[in-house]
Amino acid sequence: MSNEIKTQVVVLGSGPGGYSAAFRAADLGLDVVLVEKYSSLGGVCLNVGCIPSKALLHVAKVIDDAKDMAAHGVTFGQPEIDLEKIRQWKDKDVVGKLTQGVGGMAKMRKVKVVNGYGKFTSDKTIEVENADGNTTVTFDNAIIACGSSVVNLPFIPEDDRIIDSTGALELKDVPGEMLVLGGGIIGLEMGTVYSSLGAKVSVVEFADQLVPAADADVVKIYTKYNKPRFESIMLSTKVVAVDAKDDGLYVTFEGKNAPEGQVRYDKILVAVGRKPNGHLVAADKAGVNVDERGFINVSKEMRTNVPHIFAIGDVVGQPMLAHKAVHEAHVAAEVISGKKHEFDPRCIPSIAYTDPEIAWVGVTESEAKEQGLNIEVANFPWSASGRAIASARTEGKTKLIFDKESGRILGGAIVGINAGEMLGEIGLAVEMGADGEDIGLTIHAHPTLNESIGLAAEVFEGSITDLPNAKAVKKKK
Amino acid sequence: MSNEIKTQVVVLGSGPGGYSAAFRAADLGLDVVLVEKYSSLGGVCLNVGCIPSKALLHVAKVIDDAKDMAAHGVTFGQPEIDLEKIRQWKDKDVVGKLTQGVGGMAKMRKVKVVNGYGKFTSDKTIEVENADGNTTVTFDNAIIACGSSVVNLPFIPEDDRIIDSTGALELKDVPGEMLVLGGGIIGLEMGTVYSSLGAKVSVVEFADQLVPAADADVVKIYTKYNKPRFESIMLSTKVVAVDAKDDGLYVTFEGKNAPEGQVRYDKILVAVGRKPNGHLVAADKAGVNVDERGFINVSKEMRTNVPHIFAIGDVVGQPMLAHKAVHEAHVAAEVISGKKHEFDPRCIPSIAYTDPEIAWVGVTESEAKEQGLNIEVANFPWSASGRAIASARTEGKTKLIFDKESGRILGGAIVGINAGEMLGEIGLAVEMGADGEDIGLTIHAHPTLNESIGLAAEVFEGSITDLPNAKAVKKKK
Amino acid sequence: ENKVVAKTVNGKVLASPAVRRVARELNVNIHEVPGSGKKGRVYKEDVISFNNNKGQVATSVI
Ligand SMILES: Cc1cc2nc3c(=O)[nH]c(=O)nc-3n(C[C@H](O)[C@H](O)[C@H](O)COP(=O)(O)OP(=O)(O)OC[C@H]3O[C@@H](n4cnc5c(N)ncnc54)[C@H](O)[C@@H]3O)c2cc1C
Ligand SMILES: Cc1cc2nc3c(=O)[nH]c(=O)nc-3n(C[C@H](O)[C@H](O)[C@H](O)COP(=O)(O)OP(=O)(O)OC[C@H]3O[C@@H](n4cnc5c(N)ncnc54)[C@H](O)[C@@H]3O)c2cc1C
Repeated sequence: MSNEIKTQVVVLGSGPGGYSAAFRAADLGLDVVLVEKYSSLGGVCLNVGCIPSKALLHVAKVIDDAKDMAAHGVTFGQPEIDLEKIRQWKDKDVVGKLTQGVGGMAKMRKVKVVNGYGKFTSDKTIEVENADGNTTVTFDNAIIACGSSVVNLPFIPEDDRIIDSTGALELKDVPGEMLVLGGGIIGLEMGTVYSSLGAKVSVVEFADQLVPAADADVVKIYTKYNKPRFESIMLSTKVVAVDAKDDGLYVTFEGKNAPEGQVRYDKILVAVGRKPNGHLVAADKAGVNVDERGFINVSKEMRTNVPHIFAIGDVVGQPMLAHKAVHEAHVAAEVISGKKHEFDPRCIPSIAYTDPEIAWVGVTESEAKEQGLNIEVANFPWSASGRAIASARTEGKTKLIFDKESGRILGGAIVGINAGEMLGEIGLAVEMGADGEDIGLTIHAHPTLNESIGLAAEVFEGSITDLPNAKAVKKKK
Repeated sequence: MSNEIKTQVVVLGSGPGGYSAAFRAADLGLDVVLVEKYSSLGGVCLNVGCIPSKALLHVAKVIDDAKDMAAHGVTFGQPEIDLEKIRQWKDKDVVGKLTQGVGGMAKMRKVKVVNGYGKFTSDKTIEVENADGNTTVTFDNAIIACGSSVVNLPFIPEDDRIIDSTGALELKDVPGEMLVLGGGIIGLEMGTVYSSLGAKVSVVEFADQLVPAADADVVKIYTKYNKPRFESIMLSTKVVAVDAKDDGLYVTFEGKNAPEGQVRYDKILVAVGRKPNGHLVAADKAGVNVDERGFINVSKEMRTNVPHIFAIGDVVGQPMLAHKAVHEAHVAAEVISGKKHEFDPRCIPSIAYTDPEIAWVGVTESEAKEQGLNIEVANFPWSASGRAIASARTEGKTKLIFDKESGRILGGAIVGINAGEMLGEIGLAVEMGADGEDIGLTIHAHPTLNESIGLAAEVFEGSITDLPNAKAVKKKK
Repeated sequence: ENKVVAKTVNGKVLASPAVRRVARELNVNIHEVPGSGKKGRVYKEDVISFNNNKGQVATSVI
């Protein structure tokens, strides 16, 4: 059987980029077809990314908080962990609820979902392959939102015990000894989940710090706090061989902190990055350029080199984050509908939902140095935060980065519990071009963790009273 | 023994208002004396207010979260609760740490602390009474920061089992049946603590909703979620008599939801408000006007009717909140030092640190109606928030209030876990005069709770794709 | 990502996202708009009045 559909807009891929573009276009009055190879909408983020990882991290957090409370007078016994029940909750109540929600909203908006694998056959047509037959979609405009896939390392054998993030999220079991290969956000998030559930987790990272994109001073606080969590954190080290034997995975390391000989693990999580799917949609048939790595280059309007074909999300470049995809999606849909719009944010936030969280937005200190910016950094250590003290979590800090001359905020980073929830204010401040004084004079509620943003601004302004004030007037006498 | 001190600035009271004023004045180069009747600095907030209450609420939260987790696959046994250990943590590690920090910073800044009860003897002198002898402080400028005290109800007998917030924070025991008299922030916070620790708590409130200052729709979500927490919530009801018998406190109610006859409780927490301490410092000797209720009226520069005498904090008016006191404190100190400054915020945030939290800042919907403002309300229900779903806490919502004509944000309210941490962004938005579009185009990290602020702004703008969009273009065909 | 960062730092224009968007909609180069706010902050009204006067000042933008 073969179907033919004509539409104003076809969207290839139903991740956060794809469904947001489809919905926005539909809401702007356009006819929209959404092509997705999986029956469940929502892409990586909803099915095997952002959402299930946060559900498991929530479980981990409650286990850790309960354990910590013993020091302050409330002692819980060892919890009984029912993996099957956790999985069901994650799959049905969390992921299922959200993907069904997206499906329901597609119907409501009369977005036609075509299931199957889509490939361009010309600059006006996409062929969608499906077991039940193919569908040819003829379009006026297309939005490519095909996302990204896990990077595999060639020298690592295929083995059930070697998993990627998707495998880790399946939570088949809690291994005894586990190696996380890659100390970026995804590796650390999954390492957190498995260690809280009882696995002995080691992390190996090629760079000389975890979460290399974040500032060293911020990450250092995370790393120090998490010494007890991990069996070992091997920085400046890489895995060079994995020998899969019956009794375990034998790993050979190389580098600064490489252990001697082979080390045995029960499970290995490979979390070394993601690669764009640009090469997998036959973009050449439509004349759309895809670079070597698989990225599709776009303008600020999200147009590819073919003006009526747009691309958004992970496939157009870093940072590969859901919220970037959504905002790009809105731009693409609005431009197609005839609105003037551009993707032109001053900043895009990043969060590692670890414990403590590491969160940053705007310029980092190391980026500022690379770019030769004249900045001033203001820190508020959470050891002086009433709320952090009352939560027995004083390891955190709030760091703001200001343009020295204008006093304008350029970025900020927070490490600490709930850090990610506080980025909204810093992001808004950067977008609005707020001064240190604008932030410092905004009354923040006491006692909160977010007041540390106001207090860091006061450190910059020299009006801080909750810390010694380095900018105090020197008294004469 | 009698001492004499001359100083440029004397500050009466060492609460958040007092110590912040003293430190700011010192940092601006002034000689400062800080008078405090207790040996521990920090006032109500650090010793018997904001801080110890949040420590106990942290304990409550961990207990509740652990219990909730059973539904998702992690079952903890009944926790062992060691009240003595909780108290020690709260008193030493939390309150002690902070008050010592304030004491240390006073030394560092060469602020002279005089312990004892201070009263004006003229508009140039304060007499401080102390067991070791009196001190006369002669000042150029004074800042009155004498705070507020608990309101007692005349018809309630004196009895060990009838406590105020200070008594509740002492956590002497966990009663069987407890009545919280007053469903405002403090009553509900303490009610949360005691119910999580195992007491059967009932709440009686004279108004027709809990937390009367917040919008009804927001509070309703809290009240509904907390039905199982409380034995009963009696709104539009008041206590008219308490009969203290050997076997319990017998309470008579009157009003819409009053139970028949007397009801027996083991403990009663009276949390019906606070009154300013303006009448307790002999302000008349300095010529400073104090109103009937005990408030001292001040200008935007925080000056009383006597130009070189300032007042700040709870004693100058509502809202009686620590962060208001601190910002007023900075203004008073800066004005004394010769800077032009005024206390002129567009908004002051309020938070009930309950579970879920109730948080609001700027104009509420009911205030807007009273003032006849032309507003539009945009809600983002957390049932559509990925992070809320992944935390199994979807009861919340984020509500933003915009000026309909200009699109400018006037205020917002959030009910939900961590709500208080998100007010910073809304407060900054109000202060910066941000539009809905400014907030909606600011990229918020996914999946966070705070992205609900961006999403609510998109609801207002009509660009939302994570919910059905009421402002979508109606299709023709 | 670098493009975004460079914009933050080099862009001398102090304008919020909504103002930047209005400028785009009106085909106004926001770098040419004099800001009436503190430190030269550009408000929506600045962009709109610049646009209204544009007919006389410049004929083609972009
Ligand atoms: C474990 C993990 C955790 C993460 N956590 C976060 C986080 O907390 N926050 C965050 O912002 N980001 C997170 N990410 C990244 C986030 O998932 C991505 O940035 C986001 O999903 C990108 O959205 P997208 O729309 O570009 O593409 P994707 O979500 O990758 O969706 C692409 C969709 O297109 C479909 N598709 C592709 N090609 C075709 C085709 N030819 N025909 C039909 N269908 C096709 C795919 O099946 C898929 O459904 C995480 C990723 C992982 C792996
Ligand atoms: C249980 C509880 C919880 C609270 N939670 C919060 C919260 O979460 N967030 C928030 O913002 N607010 C909270 N508050 C309110 C907050 O504590 C007050 O708003 C704040 O403490 C006011 O600060 P202040 O400096 O005006 O005075 P106070 O903190 O009341 O301090 C006044 C100080 O002056 C001293 N003093 C008074 N008169 C004299 C005198 N004549 N001589 C010498 N010393 C004198 C007193 O001993 C006291 O130390 C809470 C209050 C309570 C009771």
